[in-house]
Amino acid sequence: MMYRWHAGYVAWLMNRISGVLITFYLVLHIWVIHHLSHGPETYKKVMDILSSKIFMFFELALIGVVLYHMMNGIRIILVDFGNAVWSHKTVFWVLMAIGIVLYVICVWELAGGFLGLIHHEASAMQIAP
Amino acid sequence: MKFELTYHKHDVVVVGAGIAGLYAALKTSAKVDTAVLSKVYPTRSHSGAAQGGCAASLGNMMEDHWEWHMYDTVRGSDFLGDQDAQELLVREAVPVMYEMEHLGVPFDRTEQGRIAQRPFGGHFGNFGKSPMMRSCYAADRTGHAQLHCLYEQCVKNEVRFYNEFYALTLIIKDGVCQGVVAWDVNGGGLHVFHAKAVHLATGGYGRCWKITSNSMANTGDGLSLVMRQGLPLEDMEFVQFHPTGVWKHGMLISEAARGEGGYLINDKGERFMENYAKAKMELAPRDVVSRAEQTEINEGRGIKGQDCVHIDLRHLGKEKIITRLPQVRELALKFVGLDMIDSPIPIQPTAHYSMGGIPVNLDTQVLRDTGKTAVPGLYASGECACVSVHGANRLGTNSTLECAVYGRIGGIKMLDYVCKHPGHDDLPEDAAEMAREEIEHLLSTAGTKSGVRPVELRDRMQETMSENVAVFRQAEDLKKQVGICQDLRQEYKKVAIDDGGIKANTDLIEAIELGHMLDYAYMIAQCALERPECRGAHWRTDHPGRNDKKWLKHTLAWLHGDEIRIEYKPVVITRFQPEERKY
Amino acid sequence: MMERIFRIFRFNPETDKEPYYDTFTIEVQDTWTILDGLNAIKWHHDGTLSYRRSCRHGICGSCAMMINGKNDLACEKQISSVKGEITVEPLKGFPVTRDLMVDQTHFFEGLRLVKPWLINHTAPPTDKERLQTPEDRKLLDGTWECILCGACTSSCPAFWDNDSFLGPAALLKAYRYICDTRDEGLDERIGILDSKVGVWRCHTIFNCVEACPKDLNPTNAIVQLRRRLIQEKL
Amino acid sequence: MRDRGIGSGGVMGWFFQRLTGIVLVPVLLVHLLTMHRYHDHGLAWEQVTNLMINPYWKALEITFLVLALYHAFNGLYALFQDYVKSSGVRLVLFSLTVLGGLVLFIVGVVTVLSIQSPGLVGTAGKVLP
Repeated sequence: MMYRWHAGYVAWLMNRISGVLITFYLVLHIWVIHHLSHGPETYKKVMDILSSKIFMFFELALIGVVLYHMMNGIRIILVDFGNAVWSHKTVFWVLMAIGIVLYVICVWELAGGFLGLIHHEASAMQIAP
Repeated sequence: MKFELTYHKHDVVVVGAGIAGLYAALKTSAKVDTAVLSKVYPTRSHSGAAQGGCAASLGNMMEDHWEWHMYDTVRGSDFLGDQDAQELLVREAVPVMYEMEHLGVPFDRTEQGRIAQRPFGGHFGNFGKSPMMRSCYAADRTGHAQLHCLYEQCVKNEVRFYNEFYALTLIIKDGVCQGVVAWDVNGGGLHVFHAKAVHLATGGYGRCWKITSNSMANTGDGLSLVMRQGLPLEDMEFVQFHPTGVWKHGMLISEAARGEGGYLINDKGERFMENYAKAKMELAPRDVVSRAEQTEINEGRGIKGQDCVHIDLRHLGKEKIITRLPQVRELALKFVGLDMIDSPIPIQPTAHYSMGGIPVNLDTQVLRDTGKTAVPGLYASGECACVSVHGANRLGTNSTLECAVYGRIGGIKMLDYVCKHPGHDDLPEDAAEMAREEIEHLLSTAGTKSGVRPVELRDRMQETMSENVAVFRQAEDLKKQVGICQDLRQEYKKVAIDDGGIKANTDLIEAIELGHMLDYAYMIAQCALERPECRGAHWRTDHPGRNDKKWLKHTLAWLHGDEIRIEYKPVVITRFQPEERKY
Repeated sequence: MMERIFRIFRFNPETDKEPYYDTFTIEVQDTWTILDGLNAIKWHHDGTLSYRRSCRHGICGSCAMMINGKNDLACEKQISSVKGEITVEPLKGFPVTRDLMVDQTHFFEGLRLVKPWLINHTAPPTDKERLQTPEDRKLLDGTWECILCGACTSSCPAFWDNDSFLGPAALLKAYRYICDTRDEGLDERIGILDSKVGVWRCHTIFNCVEACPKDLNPTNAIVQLRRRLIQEKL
Repeated sequence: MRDRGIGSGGVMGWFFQRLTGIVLVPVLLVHLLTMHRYHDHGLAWEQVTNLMINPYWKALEITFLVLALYHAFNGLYALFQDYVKSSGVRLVLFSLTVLGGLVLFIVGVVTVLSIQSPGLVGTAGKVLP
């Protein structure tokens, strides 16, 4: 059963779906990473499967889903603790726009580095606290 | 025919769940088992449509006294009101308004935090001299606020609600009321409610007219219930036509619109009230303003020659319209597509309020004759009753006040009565017979294409009533209308409905309602014919002027078969002697 | 005058196994509302059509129904504002008693649970009103105007999924009292508001805001209630 | 109709869902930007282990694990509350969610803690002393 399409309903529905997808991924992810403790060989084997084209596509999609869930989460927080209960639709579209920008940045950065900052092990270290 | 018969026993049964009925139920439910029957869900009652406010001489804005309020009410009623009842009304108004505030009604407030009040037509200070702010209000949804508050208080008191139960007959045995028989609209089936006291609060009878502000449920069923028990009705000829009904639709633009300073304008752009009530202008009582409008229309000064004039609020400014009259603005936007902020709204007089009704005494007990004989166990209050506080014309904001004050008194008096009568008397064997016959007869006509459809009769009744028994009346038209009503009542015997079902059969209910309306429409026309004078809302063009010598008296009318018998009873005059009514 | 087509949901529990849609083509006037159309159908075409109606100007809440997929008051919705065929259906989420009539017993029962009456433990002043500043009174705006038509609760997915959920209308009513400065009943209402059927079931979908024919914002009421509960609980 | 008004209705669940949501935003972004560089067939075992040997990273990853698991499984349970009519089945599902969450938590913690030394083989030497 549904009432009608509008930002609030779409946001909620997609939030549920994305949440379930991410949960599935999380389970999978913990299982995969678990191979770290089995030493480099096992890990490499698993990683080789996961770095195939199809899984890369999934990873790209995953980032989108996670970003959506995150952006809508911010909207929910703004509704619950801010003033967005009066302007939830505008807030939704603004956050979606920000989300798209973030998605592009993330994909760019993760895929090969950003602003010429070619991926290097060191670059990962620089982020470390 | 297969439907069930169910018996219920309660101490008090209230029929009708508007402000009056709920207030009565609230008072009795504090101590005794109380049931409320209503043909709509309680919050759907027409009290909720009351917009402008509720009068009480609180004096929160300026000096005010109950005597001033009483004088306005007496004068507004064109001296036909019973002054003992009017005094009780205005004196009780003050504590009742405080009680309603204590119950939680969200009244607007003054800077000091007191209940805010605003001016309204017919209300003045110092015995008719200066303008007065007397109407306590909650924006322009005062009735809504009061109705919901009372409903919620009744829920708190665990009143037993029978929603969408339609009362069909009263049970009166040896002159004492024993209960009421009702039809369960949703489930189907007859229900006999055995009670020590029955309180009727079924609302007014504006639905007899084509253009009316009344809700579709306002078919005045309580009046017929009483009338069919061989009991009289009082002052049925007095029906108020409200000056500001939305053109063609009839629903109300609150008098608050004039209270806040709206102008009435004719086709020439004149504020025509100057010619009718120079001193009070638009704030003159409703009957005066309605006649002024109708005269303008009749004399061809309606907007573009049509049957409407304009109400103009543009000079009030956006801010005031939005904060004080939000609902009125919304109404105009939705029904005529015009925004009051930048456009005048076409209006016309609309049948609005029934001054007459079931005669009751100050304890709200139903009376059976011109004297003081009451029917034990039977009470009535609100618009369906005529304790006669409004006489020949009601003042704005006195209606919800009457409902609250007399509903409350009714509750208190019933509680007394019930406490003195520990047991239920026996019900008559055939308590539900009359109701069963009516239902079975109508259901049996379902699908017989030969009969008359209720809508034909209803349309004819409403159209002819609007034509012949309206703002201006004359003997010729009224005689014609009496004849039409007699014919319609005969034709009603041949009425046939479409729906033979038991459950949620609204076709059946509409047909029964029509039967009720035809009975008292006949009475209204007859009573109007038999009062050859101009008093308040009853204006006989063929008999100009008020005739206190002969007609300062209440009409009581009985329906015997097809005949109407009329008797009269004197008006109670205590403080104010009749004088000429000038505004 | 022009012709319009009404497609109306029909169901009579006495005779029908399944609901169906009935189509009527009628002449309408340009000032007519959907309710005028329904009346014309009932009075001149098919008297068995059942629906609720009373005040005709959007204050009683009787005629809430779904018109072309949107909850509205039939008496306020102008026919001219609807394009093409007009589909009229009963409110979703409530059991249909017949045609466009739904059973709202449960809806009103939910209302009772939030104790919708002023709770104040100090006796009011005699012969005087309780004082309330205009600013405090203003807090009630947007809450007390609710006409209990049920359009919001009927549009709420959380209510469809769990009809024990109090729903937006009852929660708006609860907020109407809780934000009233004269009221001291938060403690008494906290049990039901904080319960499994209370404010936490709302997923801020905003269907209720979309559905409300009086342009109220029940979601805001729920959000405000949650803030009050969080303050109380944590 | 389900039972009404029995037991607490989930103020904690609701509140922590929002709280974990807020904290997850930065934590997740850091996690994503460091751990999910997939341009080069995923992060090599050495790279991961080099990061993970740092106790701060460990703490961050465990925090992430806890927050994500709570948020995901609490969200899942919210779905069950909506869509599962029978309270018995809901109870079973609740137990399963809690159990599943715990198992994944243990697996995750074991994985993170098991990395005790940097990957000494291959490219790692280039980076770390």
